Amino acid sequence: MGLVKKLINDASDVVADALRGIEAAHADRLRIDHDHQVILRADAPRAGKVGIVSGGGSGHEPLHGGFVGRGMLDAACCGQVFTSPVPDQVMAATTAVDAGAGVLHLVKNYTGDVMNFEMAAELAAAEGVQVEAVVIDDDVAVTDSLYTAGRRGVGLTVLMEKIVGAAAEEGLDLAGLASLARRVNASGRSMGVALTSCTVPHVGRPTFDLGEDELEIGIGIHGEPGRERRPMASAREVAAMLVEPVLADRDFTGAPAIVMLNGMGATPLLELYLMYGEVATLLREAGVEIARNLVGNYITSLDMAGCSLTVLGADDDMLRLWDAPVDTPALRWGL
Amino acid sequence: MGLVKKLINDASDVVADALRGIEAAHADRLRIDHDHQVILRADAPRAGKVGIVSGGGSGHEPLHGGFVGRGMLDAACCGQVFTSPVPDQVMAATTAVDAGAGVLHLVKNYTGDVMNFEMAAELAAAEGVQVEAVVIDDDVAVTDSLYTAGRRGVGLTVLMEKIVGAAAEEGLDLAGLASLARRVNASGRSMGVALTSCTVPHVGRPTFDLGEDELEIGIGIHGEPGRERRPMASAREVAAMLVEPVLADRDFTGAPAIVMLNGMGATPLLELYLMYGEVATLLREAGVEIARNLVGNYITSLDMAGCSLTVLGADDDMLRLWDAPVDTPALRWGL
Amino acid sequence: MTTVDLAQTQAWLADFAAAIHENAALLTDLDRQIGDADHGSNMDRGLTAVAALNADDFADTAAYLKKVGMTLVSTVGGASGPLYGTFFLRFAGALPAAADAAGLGAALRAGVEGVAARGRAEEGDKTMLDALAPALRAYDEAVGEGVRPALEAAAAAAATGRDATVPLVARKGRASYLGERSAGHQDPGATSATLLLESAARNLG
Amino acid sequence: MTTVDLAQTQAWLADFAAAIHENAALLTDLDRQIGDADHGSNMDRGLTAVAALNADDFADTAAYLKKVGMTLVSTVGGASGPLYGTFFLRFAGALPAAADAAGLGAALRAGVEGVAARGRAEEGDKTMLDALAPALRAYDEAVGEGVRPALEAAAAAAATGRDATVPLVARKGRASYLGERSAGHQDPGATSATLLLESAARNLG
Ligand SMILES: Nc1ncnc2c1ncn2[C@@H]1O[C@H](COP(=O)(O)OP(=O)(O)O)[C@@H](O)[C@H]1O
Ligand SMILES: Nc1ncnc2c1ncn2[C@@H]1O[C@H](COP(=O)(O)OP(=O)(O)O)[C@@H](O)[C@H]1O
Ligand SMILES: [Mg+2]
Ligand SMILES: [Mg+2]
Ligand SMILES: [Mg+2]
Ligand SMILES: [Mg+2]
Repeated sequence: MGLVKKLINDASDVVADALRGIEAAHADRLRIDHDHQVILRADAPRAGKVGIVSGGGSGHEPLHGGFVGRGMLDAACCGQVFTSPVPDQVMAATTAVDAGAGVLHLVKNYTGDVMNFEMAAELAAAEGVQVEAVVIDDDVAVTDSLYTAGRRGVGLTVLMEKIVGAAAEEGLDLAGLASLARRVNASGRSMGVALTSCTVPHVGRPTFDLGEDELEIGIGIHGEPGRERRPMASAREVAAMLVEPVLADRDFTGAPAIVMLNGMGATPLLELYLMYGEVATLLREAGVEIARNLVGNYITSLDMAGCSLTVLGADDDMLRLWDAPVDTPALRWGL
Repeated sequence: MGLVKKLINDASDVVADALRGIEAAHADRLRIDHDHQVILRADAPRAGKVGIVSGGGSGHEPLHGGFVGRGMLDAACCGQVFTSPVPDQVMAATTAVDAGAGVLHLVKNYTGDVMNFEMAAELAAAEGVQVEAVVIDDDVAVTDSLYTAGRRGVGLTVLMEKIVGAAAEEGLDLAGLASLARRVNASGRSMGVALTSCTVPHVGRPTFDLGEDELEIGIGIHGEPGRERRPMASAREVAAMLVEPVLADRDFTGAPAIVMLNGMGATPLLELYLMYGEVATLLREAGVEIARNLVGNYITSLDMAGCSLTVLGADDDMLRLWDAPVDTPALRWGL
Repeated sequence: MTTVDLAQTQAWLADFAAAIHENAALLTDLDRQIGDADHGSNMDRGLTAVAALNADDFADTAAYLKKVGMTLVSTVGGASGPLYGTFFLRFAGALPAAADAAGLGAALRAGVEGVAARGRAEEGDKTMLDALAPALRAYDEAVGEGVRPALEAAAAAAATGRDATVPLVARKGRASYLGERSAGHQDPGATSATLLLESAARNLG
Repeated sequence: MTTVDLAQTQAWLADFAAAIHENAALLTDLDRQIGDADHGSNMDRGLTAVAALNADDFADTAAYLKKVGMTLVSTVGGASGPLYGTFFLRFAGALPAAADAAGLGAALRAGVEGVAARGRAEEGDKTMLDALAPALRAYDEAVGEGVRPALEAAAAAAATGRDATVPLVARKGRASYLGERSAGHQDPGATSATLLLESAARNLG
């Protein structure tokens, strides 16, 4: 195999090299633990504040590293591309941000992520750090059951990190944050669609092949095939494929909603806004009141073309926390 | 031809449909003139303030519409995909934002853009609106000469809109803004590289074909072929292909620089940060002091994979204006 | 003596619109090779709008052609919008009432000079001027033979000029960014300009 | 009576590391079909780190294997890191000094049960357990014949279990997201687990 067609050096060094770039770009606000591949708020740990730690495989940028900063995460653990971080990384992040008030782990529901975070939490507890973990599983494409790995954690992670991060910044304690996070998880749902797969640097070819006239419905964020293949359709039809299963899974009428239309990495913003227009129309027709929205690339799958929809039924508390100041590389407002 | 593999409805409606999405997403801050396909600050015109208008073909999002807002543009004219807006659009934008203090047109140097803005300026002048135009031509990939169309306007446009927009917000007058814009243009240079071309919705196939082991060096932002085709190379080598021609064209030592590493649309942020790390190292080695930076998709070429480097030799005034508050969909800080 | 009337003029534009629509994919493909792949869709959008104009709404040929020019300016965009728009605006401005071959020649000259002035291009720059300028010279040489023969000569010269753009290195327009790599490709604007003159030769006089 | 010593154990891991490296592309390709295309690179990264351990640095086989487990936990990541890590940590914890076939069997049981506990999976879920669980049963049946024959039986059972994952619909791990579409593909983890037992059968006893 020749050089894979990516702006990288060696496929094994992608994460290490990117962390050097992130450091060069954001030295004013972030600190990088290169040994453990952890991105930290430059001012962590913050006295009295619960530390919010997330992380997962790399390749979903700006998630999670782009959300480290005031009002959101204290640290992000960067696994190899699409590979959960190891417990050492999570442990390093956890001890680095603990100021005595404990640490909340926000974990996307993947077997690997859950196990690695669990092992780290055991290690941290052994060192006297109070740790709580909340698992995010918002993907309605996956049938949930007692006998399976359950639903994936996808787009809701972004909204979760914003809302819980704001509450931590306000001084909420560990138990309160964990219960807020569980409420957010219970109130959010997502659904994604791909026009292409993505190419993992180590592999050098797309994870799955899709015909010129095919869509992959119900994809996650790791380039894995989705639940179903359908013929290519118009934006309006694709919007319905996203909106319907989300609304079928939970009633979003009667409370204001926070809606994210997220790009998977290679979809032009022009198309994302166009899709948002279609999705917003369908949601409104179904009686959903969109109180806030976010359109752009927030949780990606390398160079996958496609998008995902996340809807969160928000209470006043969540809306207020959503609007609260945030100052990170990828999300910034209300300062 | 079947459905082109994009999240769109009809290829002819892409811009109109996307504008509806932009309106749905940003009704709190933007106003859309759908007849003329113009994106306006909701609070335009602002008494006493010079109006800053830019625009061009669509397909470069977030440029220009994503930069409309406080501290940046008052209006953006959205042409069809990769097609300069027509004079009627520019005229509508110009009259809508004029509050008596005049209007500055920021025009990327493309024959079509220059002619259409010129015609609009003539029309506006005939209606008593004072208009100045500054043409941006920062692309070092193109040999400049008296006998050619000259250099393209590319990445510097983003920096220009930020800096000039901040000065307009501060109350600088039309002549002062035009002279500031010309200083910025004289001090900035860009260079781009593509790993793939892009697919125009109407066309349904990539504008150019590139082998799996080839790079296109010196590309613009319209999917057009570049100056040269080279074998695929590592990020480190590609960084040198961008940095060297920029530094060969202008001396950037001795003054602080604002550096943008921009994604062309389909390049993962992970790779952009990795490239920024390489570029920053080379610039520092060459004696360039990077005072500010911007890494991300700011001026794109639909779904092209690749990136561009822009370096602006900044004076204190430009740095201060760079840091000034900006509140737009795509750029937000210092509020 | 044949003169150019409003009905003929509208037929010319209708024929040109049809020719552009038929050749839109070709024009875009030529533009894809050395430009940004939109010349066909740009022109097609503009000429569709022009074809929708009703000649009965206009007092005379010049008024109609002026509206054609304004319509192109307002709908085509890109480089070709102002250039074709200017062509028709200047053409209309110079067209005498009941124009004979000489009158039509004066209008054609004004149109072509308008394109050159607006685009600041010269022959040999690999633009639509490489079809328009030789067409104007051929027209002038044949003007004594009447409108139709002169236009036929002009169309033939335009086609020759269009073909001659292939080896040229572009100095104006988007293709100029390619430098030497622009050689070996036919200019899209010279191609559409040839269609314009061919339609004229089929409908005027 | 054959017992398992430190040198043999290190040879086992070295052989496993080599087998993983050779099969990394295959493992990743299996994972590409029903997962996220990283099982080969994950395991290869981890076993490369394991192969770099020096057995001389350890007091006994159990200490060495504990370090192997910790190394895998710290370098592999994903689902397979904690699972393989747990396998070796539990295996090491249950391994008697100078283990004979029965002692090795006890260690193997502890390892396999550790994987099941950590992953909360059962046989038939289309995971590495579908190779490990039948291997353990086969080992126990053949344990009277000594280490080498018991491991050979275990490796053969693992291979059969691995092959039997093909028609299964996954209920655990990343492949479970595919639902019915996961059927028809061989599980990557069952494939690497079979390599583990084949290496054991080549080196222990
Ligand atoms: N300066 C110029 N003078 C004359 N014709 C020009 C000039 N620049 C471009 N053209 C013509 O315009 C054509 C391209 O038109 P089009 O593709 O519609 O616009 P754009 O280049 O803005 O995408 C070129 O093929 C060329 O013939
Ligand atoms: N809950 C589980 N129990 C046992 N084995 C599992 C479980 N989940 C996944 N596996 C195994 O892990 C393998 C995938 O490993 P790997 O690709 O390295 O991790 P990831 O799935 O996190 O990308 C699967 O093929 C399966 O055999
Ligand atoms: Mg993985
Ligand atoms: Mg164009
Ligand atoms: Mg063009
Ligand atoms: Mg995997």
